Amino acid sequence: MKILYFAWVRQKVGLAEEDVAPPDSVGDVAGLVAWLAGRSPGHAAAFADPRQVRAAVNQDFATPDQKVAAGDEVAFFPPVTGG
Amino acid sequence: MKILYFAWVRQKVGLAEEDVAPPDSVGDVAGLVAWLAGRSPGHAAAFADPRQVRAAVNQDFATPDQKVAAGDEVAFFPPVTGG
Amino acid sequence: MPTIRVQEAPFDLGAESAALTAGRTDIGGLASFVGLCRADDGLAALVLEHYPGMTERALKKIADEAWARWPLTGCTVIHRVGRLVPGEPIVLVLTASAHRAAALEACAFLIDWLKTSAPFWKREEFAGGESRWVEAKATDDAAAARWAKPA
Amino acid sequence: MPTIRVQEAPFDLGAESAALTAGRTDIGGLASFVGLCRADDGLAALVLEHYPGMTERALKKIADEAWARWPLTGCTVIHRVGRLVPGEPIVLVLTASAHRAAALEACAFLIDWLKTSAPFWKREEFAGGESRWVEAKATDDAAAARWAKPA
Repeated sequence: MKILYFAWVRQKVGLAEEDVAPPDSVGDVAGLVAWLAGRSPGHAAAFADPRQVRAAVNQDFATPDQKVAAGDEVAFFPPVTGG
Repeated sequence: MKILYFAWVRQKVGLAEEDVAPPDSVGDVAGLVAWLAGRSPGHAAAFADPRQVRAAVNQDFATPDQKVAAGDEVAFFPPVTGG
Repeated sequence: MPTIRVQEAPFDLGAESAALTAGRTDIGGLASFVGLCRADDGLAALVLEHYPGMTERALKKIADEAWARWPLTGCTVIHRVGRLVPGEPIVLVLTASAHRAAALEACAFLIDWLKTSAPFWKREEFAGGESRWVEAKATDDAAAARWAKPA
Repeated sequence: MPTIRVQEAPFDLGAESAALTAGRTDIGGLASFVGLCRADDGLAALVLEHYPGMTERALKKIADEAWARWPLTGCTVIHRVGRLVPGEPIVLVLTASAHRAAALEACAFLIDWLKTSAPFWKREEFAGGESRWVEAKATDDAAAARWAKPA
């Protein structure tokens, strides 16, 4: 599973992207967040308040209950500020 | 008093402008319209339905009860269609 | 202060936008509207007539009202007159502001209001030689009326 | 079909407008919005980050929705990324239609929706070397929400 980070989520994690293989117990975005938060102090800081972090699965905005599986591209980022 | 005509009002009257000296009994736009309508068949045709004609006195939109006097510039035209 | 022009010559949207923003760093949004001549029903040309003097006064009055109602940093209104063929631009409204809502609203206000309150008259010329004056539209009055301030 | 671009290079409002209208006689109104970088509070630069792939998809989805909701004859959305200094243009929305209301409404819809639904993130750099990520605004959510269709 390919994970991408953007903006301050990227800065806190310290990585723009990484390939991960979460255990089978990780089945949705919320579960993935909890699992990623345990990978490093940077990850923990990025996901300290999950309400501040938005997600996309395979380049579509996703809610915490969205299913994730091996092969997916999952991105985490702050609320968008374009325009 | 200087009278200006625009668009189809001008075409029906057959003049773009004229100088007129209405009698003292003509005191407002409505009175002026009634008096002008008697000047020629073209004037009569232009003012046949006064509701179709708009007026301006000294370059400000005017209502039928607007006062007019010697020295004023009075214009008659259809509802505007700019933009 | 708004810029108002009534002219036969075409206008250049890019140049007019650049003129409003050149050297400035306080503009967050620039909205524009360009009205163009359509070739509806075999239209060959539009001939636009105006009331020299009053037309410029009316445009200035409308632009001054937009300037007073929204916090604009720039406003340009250019309206062409004379004979225009399909595809040619007729009118330009350009508004700049620190924030996008003010620029967008003032731009919509100006074009709606121009349609009903600026002394211009359009005559349509058709390929067959026929010609007719465009009639004012009730929908334009309604569009302008939505900007009336509550009493 | 809408034209979507995400690029570092500046864009040219005049050229993009000309591209939408060239050779056409069915366009009555062309509306545009340009968002620019303001020098608020000693801002030295905005750095815009995006999500390559998803950002283009999101822009296309928003533009396709505008295309479906209004009878547009042309629609261009260009959003810049990278480092922009105050006074530089950030985003362009351009909409063309036979009638002005459709062009104006679609343009406002697109810029409101871009603010809340397109994956871009802005970091502000200040003269003193300080830097901070721009936070999303509740007012932007409200502006986008007014375009939600009734259920």
